[in-house]
Amino acid sequence: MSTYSVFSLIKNAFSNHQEWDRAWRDAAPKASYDVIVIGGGGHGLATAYYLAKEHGITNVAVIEKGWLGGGNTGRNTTIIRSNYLWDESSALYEKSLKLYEGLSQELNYNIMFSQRGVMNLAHNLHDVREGMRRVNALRLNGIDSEWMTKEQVKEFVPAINIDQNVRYPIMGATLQRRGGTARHDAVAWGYARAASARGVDIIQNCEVTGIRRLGGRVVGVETTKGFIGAKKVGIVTAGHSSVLAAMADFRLPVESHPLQALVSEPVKPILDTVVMSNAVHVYVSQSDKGELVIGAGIDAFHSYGQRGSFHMIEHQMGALLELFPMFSRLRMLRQWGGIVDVCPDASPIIGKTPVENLFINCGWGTGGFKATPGSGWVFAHTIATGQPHALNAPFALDRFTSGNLIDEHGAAAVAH
Amino acid sequence: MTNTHRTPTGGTVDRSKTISFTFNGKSYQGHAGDTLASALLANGVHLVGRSFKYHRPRGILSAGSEEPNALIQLERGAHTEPNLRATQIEIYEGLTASSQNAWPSVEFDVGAVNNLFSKIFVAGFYYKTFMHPQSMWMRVYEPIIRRAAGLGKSPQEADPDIYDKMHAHCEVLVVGAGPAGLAAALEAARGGARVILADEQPRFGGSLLGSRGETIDGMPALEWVAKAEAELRSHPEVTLLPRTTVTGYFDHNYLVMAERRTDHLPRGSKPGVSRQRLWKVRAAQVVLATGSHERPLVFADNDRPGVMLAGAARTYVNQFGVLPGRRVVVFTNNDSAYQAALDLHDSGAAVPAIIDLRKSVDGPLARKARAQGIRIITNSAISEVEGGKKVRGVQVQALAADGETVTGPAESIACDLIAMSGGWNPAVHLFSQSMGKLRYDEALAAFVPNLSVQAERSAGACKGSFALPACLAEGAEAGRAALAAAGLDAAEPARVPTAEALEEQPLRPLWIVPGKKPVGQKGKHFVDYQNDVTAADVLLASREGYQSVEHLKRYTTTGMGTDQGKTSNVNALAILAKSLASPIPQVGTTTFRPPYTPLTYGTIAGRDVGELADVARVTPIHAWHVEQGAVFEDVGQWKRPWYFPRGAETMEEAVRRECRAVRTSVGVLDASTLGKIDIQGPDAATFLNRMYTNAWLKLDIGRCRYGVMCKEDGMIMDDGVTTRLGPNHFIMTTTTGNAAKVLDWLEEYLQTEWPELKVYLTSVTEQWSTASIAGPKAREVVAALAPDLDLSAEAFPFMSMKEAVVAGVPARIFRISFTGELSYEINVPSHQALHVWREMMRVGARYDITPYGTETMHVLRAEKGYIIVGQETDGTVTPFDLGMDWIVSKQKKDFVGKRSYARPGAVDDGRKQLVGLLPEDPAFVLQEGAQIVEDADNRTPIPMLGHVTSSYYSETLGRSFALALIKNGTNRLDQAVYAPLDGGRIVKCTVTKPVFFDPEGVRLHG
Amino acid sequence: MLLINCPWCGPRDETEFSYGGEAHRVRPADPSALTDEQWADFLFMRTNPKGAHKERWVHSHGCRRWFNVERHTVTHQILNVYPPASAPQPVQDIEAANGDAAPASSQKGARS
Amino acid sequence: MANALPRAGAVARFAPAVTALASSAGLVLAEMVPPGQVNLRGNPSDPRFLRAAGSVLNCLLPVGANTVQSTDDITVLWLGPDEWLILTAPGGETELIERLRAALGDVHAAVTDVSGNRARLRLSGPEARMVLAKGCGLDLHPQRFKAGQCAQTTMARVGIILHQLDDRPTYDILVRRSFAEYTWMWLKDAMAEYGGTIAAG
Repeated sequence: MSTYSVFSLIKNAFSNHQEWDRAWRDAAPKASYDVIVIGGGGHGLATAYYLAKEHGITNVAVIEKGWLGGGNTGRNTTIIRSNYLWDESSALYEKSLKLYEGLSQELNYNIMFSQRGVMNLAHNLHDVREGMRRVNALRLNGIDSEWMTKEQVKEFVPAINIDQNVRYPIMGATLQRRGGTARHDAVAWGYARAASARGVDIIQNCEVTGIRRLGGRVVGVETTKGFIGAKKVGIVTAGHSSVLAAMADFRLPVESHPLQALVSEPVKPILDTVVMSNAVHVYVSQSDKGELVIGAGIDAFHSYGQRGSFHMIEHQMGALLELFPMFSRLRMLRQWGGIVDVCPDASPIIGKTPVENLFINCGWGTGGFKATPGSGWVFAHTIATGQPHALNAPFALDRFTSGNLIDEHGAAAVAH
Repeated sequence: MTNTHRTPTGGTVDRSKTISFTFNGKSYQGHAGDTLASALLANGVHLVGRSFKYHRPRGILSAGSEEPNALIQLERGAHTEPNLRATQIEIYEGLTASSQNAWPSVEFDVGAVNNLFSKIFVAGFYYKTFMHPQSMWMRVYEPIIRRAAGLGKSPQEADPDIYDKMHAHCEVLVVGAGPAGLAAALEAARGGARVILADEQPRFGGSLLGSRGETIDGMPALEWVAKAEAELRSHPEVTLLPRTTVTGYFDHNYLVMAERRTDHLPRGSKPGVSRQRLWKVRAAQVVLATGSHERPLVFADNDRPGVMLAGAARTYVNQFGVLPGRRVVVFTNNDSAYQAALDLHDSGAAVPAIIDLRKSVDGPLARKARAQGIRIITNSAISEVEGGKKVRGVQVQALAADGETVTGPAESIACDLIAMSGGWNPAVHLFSQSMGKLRYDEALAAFVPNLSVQAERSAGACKGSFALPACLAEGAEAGRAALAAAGLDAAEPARVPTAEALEEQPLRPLWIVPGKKPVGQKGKHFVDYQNDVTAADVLLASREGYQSVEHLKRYTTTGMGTDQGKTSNVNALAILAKSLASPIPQVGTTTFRPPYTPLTYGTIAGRDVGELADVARVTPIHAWHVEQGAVFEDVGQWKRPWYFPRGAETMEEAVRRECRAVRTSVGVLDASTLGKIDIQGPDAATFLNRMYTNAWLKLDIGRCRYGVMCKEDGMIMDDGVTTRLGPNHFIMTTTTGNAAKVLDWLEEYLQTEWPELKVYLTSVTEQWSTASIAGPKAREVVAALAPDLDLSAEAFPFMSMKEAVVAGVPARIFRISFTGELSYEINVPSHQALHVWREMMRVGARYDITPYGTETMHVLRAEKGYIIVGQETDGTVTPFDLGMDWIVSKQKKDFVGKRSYARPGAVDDGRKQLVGLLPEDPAFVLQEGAQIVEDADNRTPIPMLGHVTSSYYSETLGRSFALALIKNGTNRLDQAVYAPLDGGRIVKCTVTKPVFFDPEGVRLHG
Repeated sequence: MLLINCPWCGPRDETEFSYGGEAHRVRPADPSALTDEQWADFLFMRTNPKGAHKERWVHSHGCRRWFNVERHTVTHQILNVYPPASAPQPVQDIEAANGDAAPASSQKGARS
Repeated sequence: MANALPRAGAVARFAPAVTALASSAGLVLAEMVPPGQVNLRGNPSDPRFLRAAGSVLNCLLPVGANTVQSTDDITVLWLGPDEWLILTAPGGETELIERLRAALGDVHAAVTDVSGNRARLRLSGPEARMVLAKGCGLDLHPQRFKAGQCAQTTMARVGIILHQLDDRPTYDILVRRSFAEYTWMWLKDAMAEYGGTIAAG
């Protein structure tokens, strides 16, 4: 794998860029692997990368039914933060955030991680109370977090409206300065390239149609390219987790819902912070390309259709203009939907399944992108050792039986 | 000198009306009916913008909504708007526009230095660099990228215009008022259907507006259009919507349209009228007649100002009477551009040559051109464009046999316009949005509709039928079929408008037109103009493995501009397919997502802004609260008085005064917002017994009981007092925020789990307005209001209810308390509540009756250790955690939530319990949300025990106090814990029981 | 915006309804008899199919009745709508429904 | 306990409630003095229930979806398959409730005074349909929704009962009292482009 740098760019310019390698090898499936990762999104690719890097397991295939990063990895609003309420969650997301902080250099692929700050607005006393609770919890967990008065909010985000004579005035906000955004596709591509360089086979356009078991153990997967044997299999197919689980004859506490997002036409820099509001239900940031990237809540109904209803967008725009009246004349350029797996406690499931050597990583709901490196890191550990890492042990499937849920509903009332 | 390029006659602009406008600080004139693009071209202005990445000079490519280049910042100040297409802006008197992405000017743009580094700035270059040192990304590289990106500028002020919305229903929605759309609308209208005909242009006619010489039903095409429009207007059930873009096609035939109502008028000239209107249409049937977009040819430096789509050139001369060039070279791979050549020639432009990629041409159009003396150079290509900020000429060379290179000597031909055509793409965007499946048509070299999913049909050019007779026939057929599918009978036989067919010869798709040097070496073959994506970029992406269409788009950004790739998608896809040596349909197609053209946020929000942004629910007493100067708190959608400051009182002072009044005399709270549910039926008690955690079968009539409702997971969802009004009749109260949720919850169980229970629920939240009178003097006030009522503790004990006439109004009085004081909640019908309230204040004046708000309520209830759902609970708290074991029945076999208490997680040692906290400093009020730890230690991370849920200064206690949920809290009584606050202060607190005032409840029962 | 045909009120926009998840899950008659696993299965486990899905909706802003919908979770096409057997059934024949309930002479009929 | 005290309108802060609309050509909005309102629940397939209700109301219960039955004294709106809203003169609800309860006896039914629950806004005039269409997704075309029909639906974020009174058209919009001010402001705003006015008290 040739190294990416400004020097390699200049060098290649002289040969009219004819000499660049493929970013990753497009592999044909082998007869069997030590580990098959089903799902070539960010989480799956990160899992394969860390299996190779942290655990020396390189006889690994990532099987993707479409194109890499074509699921939620390429459909989210790219927000990264670790300001979760409960200790278990903040530890997991903080691991992820820390991995993000050096990821461009580690992968030698610029994922454009931009720590421009994530701000959560408070519009009523309840919001203020919850914000304070979170700021204090994060701070005592050693994670950066601070409270801002409405005047500080205005100073940090000059475009925002802090007029108190509006329907939902801004009373303050929490801020995580280390939060921000990254280029979502680049995360998938960067992991794919780095995993491929370590020997991982990346197999696109290959759909898993069955999970073959023998005596309660997984032995491989049936695919549109034939049977592929495996000692261990990890399912990382956000949006379709229940479909894969059904192939192995178990059910999940997961429902698939549409989550919509949209971008504006690009404009010159006007918003340097990620601004989120649970109360009015919208979140917005401006990409490096100049587009305002905007999201809101999930549609209520189940869907695998990658699209939702227009009234969600209407509501979202009302909320946006409540915060930023000056954006009224900007225009929606593109709108799309993803499919998110939602767990009853709005926390993920990472661990074993009822089938031996079959592992699952799902249920990230609306928060999967920010977790990509951490999720891959702990899932690789779980697959490699057969046991969860301390960071993901609380997120096992059996918490739904014991009742030890990690209820982040308060944390994720708005999707992001 | 103005309108140097206006033809003496022709076009549909109103030459009698001259309109002045300003572009880049210079004044120009145009005519009514001009777009900004046509008016600029009439003035000889081609250079209108700079490209996104390389800052290349750019002109006007198209004449419609597909324009990628001519993006404009329109107006200044509050009315300013970025990224508008000059091809769609109708000019109006005083219009002010400027170029974007250029500094200091579009003529001399410093950013053009980027073009020099374009060898490095290839597709995806930023993924390969700017990584070292790590800190430089945020500090240096990214800010430069951000400043360079973006196009126009956001307004900096609130929008002075208003926007609104309209729902509409119809049997047939026809999208596009070209020949196919008009023919469809006519057939549907004649059958009596409700028809909506929408078109993005100001005038109906579609492609006919830019045509010349065509006839329909024996009359000139535009005459037929006028006649069709007049007939449609005569049908009462037809709605005609010009300037209306159908932007989104959603599930179940729900379509969204944006109507521009005042954009063609001087800004601010129609106060009170919405600028843009969002139509939300539910159509039984849809006819898509959305036309097609011409494709550019991908040749070297095909982006120079003066390179224009041939169809657009034709439109400018025919519709606007503007010659976009005086000496026009036509470059094509199909017949349609010959029409442009002929019309331009006919209007006085010189057409030195038609350069045709096809090996030979001999159709009727070619013969006509030859007859006009126009030279046709076949099997040849433009191998070089001369001129930078404006085309000066072309070099033409013959194609090699395989079409991959040019060969032989180059001929220079001087020209000031290149009118090109690479074929046509049916505008399948809405069809694709409707989830219809596309098919690649080899003959057209384009995608056409194949399988429909929703109730729609395509007709005309958007279906790949470009010839006028076919458009008309398909339109009429589609209109008729839609009519039938909507269940209506056609009244008469179809009347298919007739037109003359012109035979066309097949096109020759040559996705990359070879230049003098190989692609990527000299000259740029642009695929996506707006995002500066070249054929070399597409090939590079493919080489690097970004070979799915979506990878290609995302890696190169082709098709991601404000035009959403209307002109570039198929070219990019075809070049990718070529690089992979795969057939185009195997490589795939891109997904067209809403909106078809960008839609202002204002339009999407409509009137949901300002005071209409959301409902502000108010109680019947609200007017009085406002009179009293109350400060309000948002509780859900409700406006509740938070506190009632007197004079210059601070909130703290007001709350202390209010608390004092309640504890020493009497106060009153507007509790109207509490949810109230009337429950009737023989099984009402049984039902309550299943929904609440405690027992309900034996409650006496006239008695009240507090209840807690949990979800099946055992966590508290709501609480409140329910009263038995009769053997089969109860009235339940809920918290303010959960009123609707609880009613829904109860209905769900009644209807879906226990339909055999005979119970009816009726919401009476707003039937009753509630005044909660509390304090030692409460009895006196109630006595004065209801003189006939026996208020003695024996006759009217705590937790009971009486009906009585209060201030002349029949009322229900509940002796219940949330403050710990003697308290009566008087419920009267809402329409007489304000009268009763005023009477109460009048008779209470002698006891200095004091209105209090939610803050005082919170302090008083916390002194008593009463919880607030949503404050002491957060969806993870059981009644046991709150020390409320007493409210969970041990006897009942089942109730909602009971089973979950037997799970391991519910009896875990690590669970938190509600306790009281007394800060060591009695004057210091802890922050709500402060976290509690075991040791006075400032290290982080540090394990946390729990958090402060409520915290106040108590006027009654003369000190601060708090409630908190703490791990193992019940075993920590009298122990010290610590709250490390932001800023380093560590507050020592003593754990207490969560009841601070009158623990025996003497005052309640008094 | 889905168009849902309420069995009682007729076709209405999705925004008038609330979604209630998977249909035909029945609360166990005696939850205490269940193991933790069985209880968790009832509480949380869902089929979540890709394809035809039987689900519950309630016409929150209309008649407030719960009913069942079979809907395709990819195309969103509604395949079937049916009220629970226990619910009052939609009335077709108004006169017959009223029977001899009120004297016909007093009947003024629908009017302004 | 008949109660003759005046009844305050829900939007009294903005305009007084009226008892009737003056006939005028234009588009007009008013709040009507809150009528007596009784919510009735019962099983329409129980003949005893229908008979008892019909005998008191002196009309058939409207059991067809979205229909209304009226006599000189009362209007009965269908709200659902087992729910009706009975409108009567202000103050008339007390006696009506007593009579209904007496007639129903031990039939499983629920009769509830909801006179204070909703405000009654009246919108009348040639453009009334357009005004409603700005916020209400129902198909209000005269062929689809006629005088004498009602529907529970939403308009501009608010749940409403819509009742068309005549072909002018005139509509009653019954809205929860706490939502009435918002609904009023919304309607006034939506009427503005048609020159709508507020009825004089």
